[in-house]
Amino acid sequence: MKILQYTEDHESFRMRMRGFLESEIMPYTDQWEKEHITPKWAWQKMGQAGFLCTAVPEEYGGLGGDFLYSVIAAEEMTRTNHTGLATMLHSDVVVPYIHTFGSNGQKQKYLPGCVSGDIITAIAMTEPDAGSDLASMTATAEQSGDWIVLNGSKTFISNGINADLVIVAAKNPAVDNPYESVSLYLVEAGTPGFNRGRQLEKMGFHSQDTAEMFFSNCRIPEENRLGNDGAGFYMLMEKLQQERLMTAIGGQAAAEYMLELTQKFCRETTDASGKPLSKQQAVMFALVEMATEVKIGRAFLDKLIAGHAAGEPEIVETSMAKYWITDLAKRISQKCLDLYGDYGFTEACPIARGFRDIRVMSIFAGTNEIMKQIAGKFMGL
Amino acid sequence: MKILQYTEDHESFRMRMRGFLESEIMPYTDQWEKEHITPKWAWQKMGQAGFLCTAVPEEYGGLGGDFLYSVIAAEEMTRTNHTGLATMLHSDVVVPYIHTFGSNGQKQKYLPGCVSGDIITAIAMTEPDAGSDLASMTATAEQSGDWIVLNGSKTFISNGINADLVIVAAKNPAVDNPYESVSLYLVEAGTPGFNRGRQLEKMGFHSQDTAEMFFSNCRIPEENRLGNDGAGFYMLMEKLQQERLMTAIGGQAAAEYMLELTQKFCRETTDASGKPLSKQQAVMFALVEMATEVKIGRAFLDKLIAGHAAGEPEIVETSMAKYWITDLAKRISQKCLDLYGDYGFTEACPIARGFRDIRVMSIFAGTNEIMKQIAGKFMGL
Amino acid sequence: MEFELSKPQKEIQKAARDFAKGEFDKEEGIAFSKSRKYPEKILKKAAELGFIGIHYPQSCEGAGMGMLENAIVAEQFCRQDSAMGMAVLLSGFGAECVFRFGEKEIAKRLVLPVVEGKALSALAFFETKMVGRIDAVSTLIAEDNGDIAINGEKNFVLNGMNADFYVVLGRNAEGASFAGDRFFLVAVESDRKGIHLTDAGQTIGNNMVSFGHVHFDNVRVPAENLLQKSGSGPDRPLALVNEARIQLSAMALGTAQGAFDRALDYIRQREQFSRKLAQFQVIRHKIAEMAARIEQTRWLVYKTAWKFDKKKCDAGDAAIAKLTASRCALEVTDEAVQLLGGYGYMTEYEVEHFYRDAKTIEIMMGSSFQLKDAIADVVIGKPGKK
Amino acid sequence: MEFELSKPQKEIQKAARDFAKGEFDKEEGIAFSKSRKYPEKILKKAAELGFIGIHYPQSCEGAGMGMLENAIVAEQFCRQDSAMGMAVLLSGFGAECVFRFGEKEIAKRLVLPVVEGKALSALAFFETKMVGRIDAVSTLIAEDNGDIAINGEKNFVLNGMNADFYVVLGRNAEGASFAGDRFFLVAVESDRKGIHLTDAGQTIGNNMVSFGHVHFDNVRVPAENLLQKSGSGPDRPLALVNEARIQLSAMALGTAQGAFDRALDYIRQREQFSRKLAQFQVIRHKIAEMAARIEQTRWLVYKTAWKFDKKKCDAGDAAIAKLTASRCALEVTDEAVQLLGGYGYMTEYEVEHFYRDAKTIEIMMGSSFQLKDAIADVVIGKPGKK
Repeated sequence: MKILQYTEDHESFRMRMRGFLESEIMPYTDQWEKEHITPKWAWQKMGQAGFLCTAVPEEYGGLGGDFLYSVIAAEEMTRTNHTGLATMLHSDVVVPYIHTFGSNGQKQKYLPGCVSGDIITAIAMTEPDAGSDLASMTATAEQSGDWIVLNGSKTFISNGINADLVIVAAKNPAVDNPYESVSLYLVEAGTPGFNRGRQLEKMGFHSQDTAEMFFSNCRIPEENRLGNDGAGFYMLMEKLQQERLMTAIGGQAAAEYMLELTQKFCRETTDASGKPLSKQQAVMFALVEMATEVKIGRAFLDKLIAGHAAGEPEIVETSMAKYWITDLAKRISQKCLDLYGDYGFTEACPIARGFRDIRVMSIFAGTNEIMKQIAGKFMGL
Repeated sequence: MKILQYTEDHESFRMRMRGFLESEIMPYTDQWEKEHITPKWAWQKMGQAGFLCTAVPEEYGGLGGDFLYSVIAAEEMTRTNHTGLATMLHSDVVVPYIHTFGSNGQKQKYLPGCVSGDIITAIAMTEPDAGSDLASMTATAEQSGDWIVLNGSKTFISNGINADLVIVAAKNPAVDNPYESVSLYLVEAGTPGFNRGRQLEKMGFHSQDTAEMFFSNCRIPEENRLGNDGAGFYMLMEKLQQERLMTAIGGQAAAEYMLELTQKFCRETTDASGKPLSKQQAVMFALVEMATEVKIGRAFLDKLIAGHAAGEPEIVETSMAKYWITDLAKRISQKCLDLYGDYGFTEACPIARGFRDIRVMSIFAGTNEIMKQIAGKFMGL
Repeated sequence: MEFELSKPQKEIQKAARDFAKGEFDKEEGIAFSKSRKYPEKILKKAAELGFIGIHYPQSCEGAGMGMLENAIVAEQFCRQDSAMGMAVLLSGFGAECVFRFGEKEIAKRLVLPVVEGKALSALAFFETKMVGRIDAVSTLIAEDNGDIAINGEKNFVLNGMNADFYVVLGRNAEGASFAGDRFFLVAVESDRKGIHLTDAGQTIGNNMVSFGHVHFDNVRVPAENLLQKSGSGPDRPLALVNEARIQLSAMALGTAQGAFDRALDYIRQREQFSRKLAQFQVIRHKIAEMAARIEQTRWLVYKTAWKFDKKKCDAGDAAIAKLTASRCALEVTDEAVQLLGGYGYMTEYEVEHFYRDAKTIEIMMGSSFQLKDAIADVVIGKPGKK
Repeated sequence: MEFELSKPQKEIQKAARDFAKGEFDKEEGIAFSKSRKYPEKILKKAAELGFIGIHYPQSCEGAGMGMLENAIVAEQFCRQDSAMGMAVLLSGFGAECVFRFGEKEIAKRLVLPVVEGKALSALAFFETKMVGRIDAVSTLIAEDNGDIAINGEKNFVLNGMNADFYVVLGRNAEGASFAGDRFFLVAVESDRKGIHLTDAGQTIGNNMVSFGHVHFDNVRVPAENLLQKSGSGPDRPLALVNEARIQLSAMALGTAQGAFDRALDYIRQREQFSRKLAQFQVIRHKIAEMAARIEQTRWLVYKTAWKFDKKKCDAGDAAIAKLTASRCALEVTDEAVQLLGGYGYMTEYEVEHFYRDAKTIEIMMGSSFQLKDAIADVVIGKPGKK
């Protein structure tokens, strides 16, 4: 019994994308990991092949696909075992802000480039002293005639170096209520006063250009405000749902992929007596236990995906899925490594990168502690 | 988004049954727990009200209901927080053997009584020295003219004292292959040579009359063989699937019920400063974490139920569900108790009985280790 | 460092093990638990051999040894039978307060019968609303014409229904003559007028020990029963809570070991699929996990008891010991039940009550929530202080 | 029992802590790890102060102290910087074999440079196919005209790419002149002819230490390099594995403590929602869990090292120590990363490499599967024996 009803079109999209990634992207990922950046041509190639922003309507060049296309794209990207080409963030987290809240002009100006991969996007929300606590944001946006002047710094911005267009959250200092003072702004690369800081060195996500951003009297035209003045907090709250769901999807796909690789390894590797590792009872049980948790996570997630696709957002369950599944993926990464013996110690082992990359999923898009807090609040506890 | 589609008829059945149990059954359960037995009138009352054997066709007096009725009956019985009236075992584990494998004569003779509650059933499979290992069964069934002579002992038989009709698994000593030597036999209470041993003292399940059974030159007519001669092993294998699924359903319902009670307690109980316990952050997180695992288990289980109802049995996933969900229920029973403080120490706390009763679910219907072994085998590990 | 018991400690260990093996009868234990009866004879015998109050001062006829020796005894007793061990050892739960804080006279009068195994004591500390906050105590203790008057209700008191005396925690009544510090401990004999008992009923484990609510309705005792004339801040009553937690951690260790012993025995005997259970890798790994769990707990418990004897044990140490040991006990007993399969669930095979007893230890004197609060208060500092 | 370090041990502890604090530079450490460079200068300084080979016999210019002292040093070094600490302490991984089993002469010749911080040693024990089974070793060691000839391949050797000598485990070639026991250990200087190295590449942690495959293509060494003339059963090589596991458990303990220190610091500084993180109950409880975890691990590690020094440590003890300590390290470092949030993932805040290093300790010298097999072999007896 399947919870999600994928059509033949979906399946052929998945197969096309998988083939494309295997031939056009995966040969380069090791290099990008070393270079700590992913080249723009890769984004453009993805866009030209039709794998970016599947949800954007056809009038802007997109596929106009349903949510299952976004799910497929996210799952297939996970199987490339690298994070630099953060197309899920671009296609299904950042661009939807423009698509949902943008004016006609903004949509016409930016969406075609987002779809083609000529415009890489990022969202700048987190600040050095304000992680999950949006209310303590300090970046400011002040009106000055027809212009907005941005000041402040942002950190942990994925696609931070590559981004051509950044959605920046900033506060109007004249408004006291923190929930009514935040607005979102579209800032293009090259705007004077917008500077990128150093690329951050981190545990993993090496091909991903996470960076700091600084805004110093950065002037943008007022028409670059996204959505209503002061509505930023609510726009973020709305879109964070999908971001968290996408994170859970990425975590689930990663867990499934790592387990698939590890099962294969344990079936194919024999011990001194010629017996496959997978036939050692303790190894078999470990694989069964992991497979069980992965399948359980998948059932819960598919149910949520179906609800999300049908326009039934579930705040409590989305928060639960984000925390439980990203923690699951982390546990799977830790436990799979043990089955490889000393080989698991090396970066040559395919799980090694997952071990380092996945660790951040419990932290970003709202830490898992914040997820529990949100779930508790909305459960009325 | 809901995985299972309950109809209005289902829902009204559930409400009727819940109301019936609250007024007719629950007032007596404490007494049955003390007496370590459940009276036969309770079975008859259940039967007369139409809550036994919902899957038995109307021609035998049953409801002829689909599998969701069985699910509802199992879930509602769980909410009575006692185990003596083991109707799930009777209705959805034992009686299906008769219904599926019985001859017309057997069905006409026994099914109406099973539905009405006049015949309480049990299945005698486990032996003192053969738990999950059916191949090492030692009870024998020897042909003697038109009679079968049973010898051997069985243990851990639920409904052991109350049972009016027992399905006994025994081996033909003339057949070497253990998988072809087992047959099932219908043995009525009062048959000479069929004796019940002492009722077993145990951690919980106090109102449940688990007992030993002894067969000593117990002669039954050959027509009491259930299904084909020598097909016992395969009949057991087939029906164990539903038994395991029903166990998972019971475990899931128990986890949900305990958590529901505990959430209520934590909302309604205040600490010294007048703050509800549920508003203490650590308590809130504990409740959220439990709720998450319970919801995740539910999604996985509902998917399996839907598959089972549609005739798509999933051996691997059923084994996984049995082990994961019964372990979950156990963890929930342990963790919920902590939230009650010293009150959780007493039998007056509604979770206390669950703590003792649920512990056996990880053991019966095939231990959770056997479940992992089966899953591993069928995964090809 | 020296990780070996001293010779006298080893002798105590052996004596305790031999006593428990020789005197604790399985069937009798099951019967006691079933009928919620206190094992008085065993207590007396244990007392005669000096196991009760081994850590009490010689002035109270104790052996003048330490918490470590007491822990060694508790481990061996509970290893043999967790319910019997707990019942015997909890007889002195409360007596410590008397000799630590009381005048010599009352200490002798009340503690001596405990050491002789003729009396049970009870810590009447907690009230339902306290939930780990000792400052929320509402029982009032007041001076009244030279006597002490007690009013209030203590909930879920171990030995509550059959203790010979209670050590009651209270605060000074408003307007009462003694001023200043807020917390008082007073010993109250159970035959005083105005004491009413309510049975808290059957418990999930620790079934030989009674559990009840004790109501004090203007109960009067002489001034000498006040264990500290001047009262104190919360530190002293908390010190007793810490002491009790260390004792519980030793009982938990023994409970884990006892279940482990039985599981190991069982898997060596039992065959499935034509092989001994001990031959299956997964079973072997479970035993390995249990052994590792017990081993890490043992040294922590001993260390904590040792630190207590050196007067270096703080609330964090005691809470860590109880958190670790009771969790170990629950996990190991749980796994033991599982390893025994259907038999693990049967009364006759004992591990089922080790599991239930372990859970009671986990809850008693603060479950994990209160313990982690206590640990954090020491490691981080109390919340509110920035 | 005595749960306090002796005065000399306390001095060693303080000296190790001071040294690590003074000499380990965070930025330098990050740079070393990034470029997979060995911290030679730090090693030399540590050696000058006597931290290397503290447990080696005085005949090899060691301090003649015990494994417990070595564990104290390892804990403090890894607490300051898990990667640096591991690199420095793993320099002697292999040297133990030489002085425990070799003749005096070779012991002096090979071990002395290690003690002086001028040489690295390596245990070349494992082969990919062995998977925890020492009897599956396929490297051959044979006598050949008075010399010893080695043929085979050792995989995933720590210090493999830059060791000055290897201690190679092999078995006697069929038809070789020395008969009898099956296992031989031979010291092989890395400049011998016929040694080929293959880099195993970047590792997930422990990044200052090289990791490689060492191929022995008819490598010849003089007979004195054979560490035991007569070979042995598997017990001797396994004893070295046990010794290594105890050392790793001490490194794991320090790694956990170091991540804990940083997390505690962070939650005291960092504000969210206008309160310090240290004020949130859930954060406090995480800290409490971490503290409890470390505390139970510390005494187990010390106990095991102490038992080793008393020659009472068996394979089960060593495996329990490594299983417990490495799991503690992974859990505590994992939680530290989580507590630091986004910063926890950043190189600059260090805990991220503590997490990675902890995972390498968990895998090295047997992951949980092998360890549990080893524990069960001691507790239950080897499988196969009924």
